[in-house]
Amino acid sequence: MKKLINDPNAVVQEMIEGMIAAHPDKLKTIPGTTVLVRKDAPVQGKVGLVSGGGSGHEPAHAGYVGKGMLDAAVAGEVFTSPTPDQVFEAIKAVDGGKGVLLIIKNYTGDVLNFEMAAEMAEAEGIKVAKVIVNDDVAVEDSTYTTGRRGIAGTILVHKIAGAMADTGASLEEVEAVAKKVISNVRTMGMALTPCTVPAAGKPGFEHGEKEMEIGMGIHGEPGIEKTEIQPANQVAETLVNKILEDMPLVEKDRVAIMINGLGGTPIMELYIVNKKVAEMMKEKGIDVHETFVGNYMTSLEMAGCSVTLLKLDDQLAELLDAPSDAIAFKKS
Amino acid sequence: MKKLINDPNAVVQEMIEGMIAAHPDKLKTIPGTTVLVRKDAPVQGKVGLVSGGGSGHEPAHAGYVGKGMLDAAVAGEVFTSPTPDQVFEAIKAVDGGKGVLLIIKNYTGDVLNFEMAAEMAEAEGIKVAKVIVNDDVAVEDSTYTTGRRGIAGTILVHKIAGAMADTGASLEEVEAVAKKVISNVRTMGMALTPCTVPAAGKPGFEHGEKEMEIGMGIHGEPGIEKTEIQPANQVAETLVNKILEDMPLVEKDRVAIMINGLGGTPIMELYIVNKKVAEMMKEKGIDVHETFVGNYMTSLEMAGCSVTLLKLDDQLAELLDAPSDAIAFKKS
Amino acid sequence: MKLTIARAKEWMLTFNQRIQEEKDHLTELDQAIGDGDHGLNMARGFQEVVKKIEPTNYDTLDALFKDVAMTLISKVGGASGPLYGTAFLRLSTALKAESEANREKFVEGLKAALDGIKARGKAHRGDKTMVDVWEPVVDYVQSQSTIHLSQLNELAKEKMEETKDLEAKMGRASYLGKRSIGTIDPGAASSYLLFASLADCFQKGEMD
Amino acid sequence: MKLTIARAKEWMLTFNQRIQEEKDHLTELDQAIGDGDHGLNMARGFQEVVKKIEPTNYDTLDALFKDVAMTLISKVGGASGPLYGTAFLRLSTALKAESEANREKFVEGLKAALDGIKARGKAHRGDKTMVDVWEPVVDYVQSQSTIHLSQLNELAKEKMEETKDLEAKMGRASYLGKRSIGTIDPGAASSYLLFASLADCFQKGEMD
Ligand SMILES: Nc1ncnc2c1ncn2[C@@H]1O[C@H](COP(=O)(O)OP(=O)(O)O)[C@@H](O)[C@H]1O
Ligand SMILES: Nc1ncnc2c1ncn2[C@@H]1O[C@H](COP(=O)(O)OP(=O)(O)O)[C@@H](O)[C@H]1O
Ligand SMILES: [Mg+2]
Ligand SMILES: [Mg+2]
Ligand SMILES: [Mg+2]
Ligand SMILES: [Mg+2]
Repeated sequence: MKKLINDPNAVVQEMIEGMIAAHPDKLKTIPGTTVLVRKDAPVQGKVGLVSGGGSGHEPAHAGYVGKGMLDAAVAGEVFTSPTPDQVFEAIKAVDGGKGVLLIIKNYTGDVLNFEMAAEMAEAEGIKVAKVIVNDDVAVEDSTYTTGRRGIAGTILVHKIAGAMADTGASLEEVEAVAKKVISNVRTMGMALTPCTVPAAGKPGFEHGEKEMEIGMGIHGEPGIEKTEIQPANQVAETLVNKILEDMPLVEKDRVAIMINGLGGTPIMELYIVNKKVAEMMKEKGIDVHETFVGNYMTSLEMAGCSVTLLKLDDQLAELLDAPSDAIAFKKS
Repeated sequence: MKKLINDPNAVVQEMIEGMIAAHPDKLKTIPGTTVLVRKDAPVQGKVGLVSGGGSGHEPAHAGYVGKGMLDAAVAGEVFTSPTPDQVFEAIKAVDGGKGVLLIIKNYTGDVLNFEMAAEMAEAEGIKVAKVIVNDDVAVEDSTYTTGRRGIAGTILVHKIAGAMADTGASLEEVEAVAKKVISNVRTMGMALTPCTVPAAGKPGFEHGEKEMEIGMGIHGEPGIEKTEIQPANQVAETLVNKILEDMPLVEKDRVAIMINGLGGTPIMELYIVNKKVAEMMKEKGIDVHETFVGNYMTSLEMAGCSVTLLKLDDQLAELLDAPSDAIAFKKS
Repeated sequence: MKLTIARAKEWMLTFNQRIQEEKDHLTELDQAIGDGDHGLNMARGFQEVVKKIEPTNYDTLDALFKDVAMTLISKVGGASGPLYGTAFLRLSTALKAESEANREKFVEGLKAALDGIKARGKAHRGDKTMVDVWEPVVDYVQSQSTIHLSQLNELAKEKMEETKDLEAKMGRASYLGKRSIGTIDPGAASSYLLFASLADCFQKGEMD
Repeated sequence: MKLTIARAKEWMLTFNQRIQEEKDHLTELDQAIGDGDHGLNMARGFQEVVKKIEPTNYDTLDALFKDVAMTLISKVGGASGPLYGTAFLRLSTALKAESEANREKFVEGLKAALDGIKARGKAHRGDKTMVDVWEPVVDYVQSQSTIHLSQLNELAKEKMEETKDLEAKMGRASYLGKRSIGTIDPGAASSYLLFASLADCFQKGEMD
């Protein structure tokens, strides 16, 4: 394991200290927790937004804390959902009197722990709403199962719900727009190499020298197909087509695109993937409102990428364009 | 070689197309070249800023093109300086009548090719000035040799010179402030794993399973010492101390810090490094004006990091704080 | 038979011991169809539980089980933390202010715990989760006039083993679809250890 | 002996052939003390040079060498592109409007080329660069009344080999400091091939 760390069991705590040291004017932490909060929280008269999950997906989620996006991010152990007491601390820290929206990625652990936190908060009289992001089309959707995972599309929920909260909207309104994003966003990913959880010390799985995996999850959950490494154009086609199967787009539809790197893939390659994705959109007459290319929702040092498509209407486009001063999602 | 590419010999061209597709409102390219230019270039009455170098260091340098930073970036083949005709095209595209500053990383190839381009431009009556960034303290400095390499500190030159140009300053003034940054900035790096140039197909070197290298260059140039992997705290100390040997800092000095990832290292680890760097600054009573943590000057998928310290005075601090809308260095 | 505070404590200590022994095995099961942390999660959580309850003197069962629940909830995370946490919280509530529970009361408490798991996790029997052990065990203790400890143990074990052939519908293993068939569910395996520990702690052959 | 247009072309074609043959060797030298692209750079550049000059009819030597220079400058990049490019540009300028060059004129041109390399790269003899081959070769052709082609070849080879023991002061190898000792400089090696090709193209034993 080749990592720049001190103690595999202290990575989350040390990372948080390093974040506070780097961004003391933007972030603060609640002592004794792994919660990162907007420096000026709670913002009175604004719905508070809390997200989080296991660590190892940086800059998610602390990088999305800031004016115009999240009010707090709760960091669990690497790839492990945070516990309800931590989430509860975050809720208390950001409640500015208009209630708090929890943005949860759809994993059983995250859902259960955030739900329990919501119950604790409600017991203390804080109004809480929850939305569950499940953008990963690699997983079969079904109301009878755990359903789809939440991956990179989550960041667009943060952005748009954050902008809505900034307008002074009510908790119900912010929740409604977050749900609209969720119903309009789809992601499909692939991986070329595994990653190593520091405390585990060795990779969670292995791929062959020439193998890649379509549909792999951001914690190394198995994908839907292992194949020989394909050219970037073919990978882009596979990912986009899988999304379009689930969410058909027609001419003149408007989308935002996110080409997300999983941590170990050079930015150069992400742009090469985007070249093809943009061509496909052009061919289909789809209007690309904005494209984000970078490492937004990573999986430690995993090599690979995901493509996210968010179908926009006027409201979503306007909120997406709104300013944000989150460290990893600055917009002006 | 596990890469998301199509043709190893077309990576630069395809990347540029992907960039233009992603950021059509910010960037344009000069057909038939590998030059990326600010959409609204040439900006009349402003000194134009051109940088560039071999590709594989993304987001450097195209990610730093935008209002408040560079006017154009010239991309060479992977790890190979661009040719003078390409640089010349960039100079012509950004000259708004006040002359053009070339920001060059100190590698023989870069220096020679940019110099020839400057001669071509001068022959056409365009005023050109050049600054050469040599922030890498891993290399022995000497006026009789090629001297130090230019690495991550270059981005702070882009930022501050760009802000100066935005004030309407003359070419001489912009050149002077760029030189001031260069004389105040130092970087020291280390690597854990090698990277693979796509056209080469295999890593340029190998490290042992438990080996790291202090002082390695961003093209895989050998460093000053190979050792067993050390804890992040020790690595941070080694890097900072090497910088301080060369540029002593005293109590109350003000600095900007950049913790730069080489491409394959998770953001989590960069923050763990920053924790220690920040502690060292605090111990020495040094005032940290701003900290940048992220992948700014990469080496494809190499794992490792560099630490940059820039000593600030009031002028440099103010220019560093100025807004920028470059894709990879947004500031408001 | 009565559930005294001493016996309840012993149950938790025995369970912890079994968990620590089987930690790697539980993790291996989770590596096969989940994310490979179930053994770590349970071991971390129950180590903290023991640290909390062992030196504490309790006057009531609900105070003890509340400490178990809150420790699990705040130390485990993942799916199993809130699920086991909820189970012990419901058990605590059912035993409100009792310093010991007769069989009927205890069985009521176990039923409440199961209902808590189901309410929280929304899994049904057959979804390849811990519910596949909990529900038949609770059915058994509710329906029998005489509870044979060895039968209880055997039943829990059998139901755990039956999860091997199921396709996961809930939890992380559900992403695997049919590929989840062939491995015992890790949460079912830890739940079996819970009931095996319970049986162990009542030294007689019957629970009356 | 005269440098005619045909002979100049032949020189470039022969050099290209040698470069293509020695491409891997040049790259290996650069892998040891540089960034491992010198063979690739030279091969790419001279392939383009040949593509450009082979089908073209030239009336003057300067037009031919200007095409060589401009092709190298625009296709090679790195350190060697501008250096070889400058050398051929200076050679071109020195031979302005000539359709053939006598020995004196040609030697003047080579001296101008060397001066170009030194002006551009600021390297001195002993810095472990191509200058360590170019300068002694130019000194030789300037100082001898009779130029023996085999001597020219031998001298270039010897000087190339001597770079092995030098510590690099310029170029990428300089980062290695003393560790650059023990490998022949790649640019010195390609420069040796340039002069070896020159010697080959004048079939006689002397150049007069
Ligand atoms: N919705 C659910 N209802 C009941 N039990 C569940 C549910 N989801 C998961 N589980 C149980 O939790 C176990 C996994 O626990 P653990 O590995 O600790 O958490 P995680 O899956 O978050 O890593 C599964 O084996 C299963 O028995
Ligand atoms: N300043 C210089 N002056 C003369 N020759 C130089 C100088 N710097 C480098 N060289 C020559 O260039 C060669 C390297 O060329 P090449 O590998 O193509 O470029 P790069 O070093 O940019 O990869 C060296 O072996 C050396 O002979
Ligand atoms: Mg887990
Ligand atoms: Mg090179
Ligand atoms: Mg698990
Ligand atoms: Mg080279």
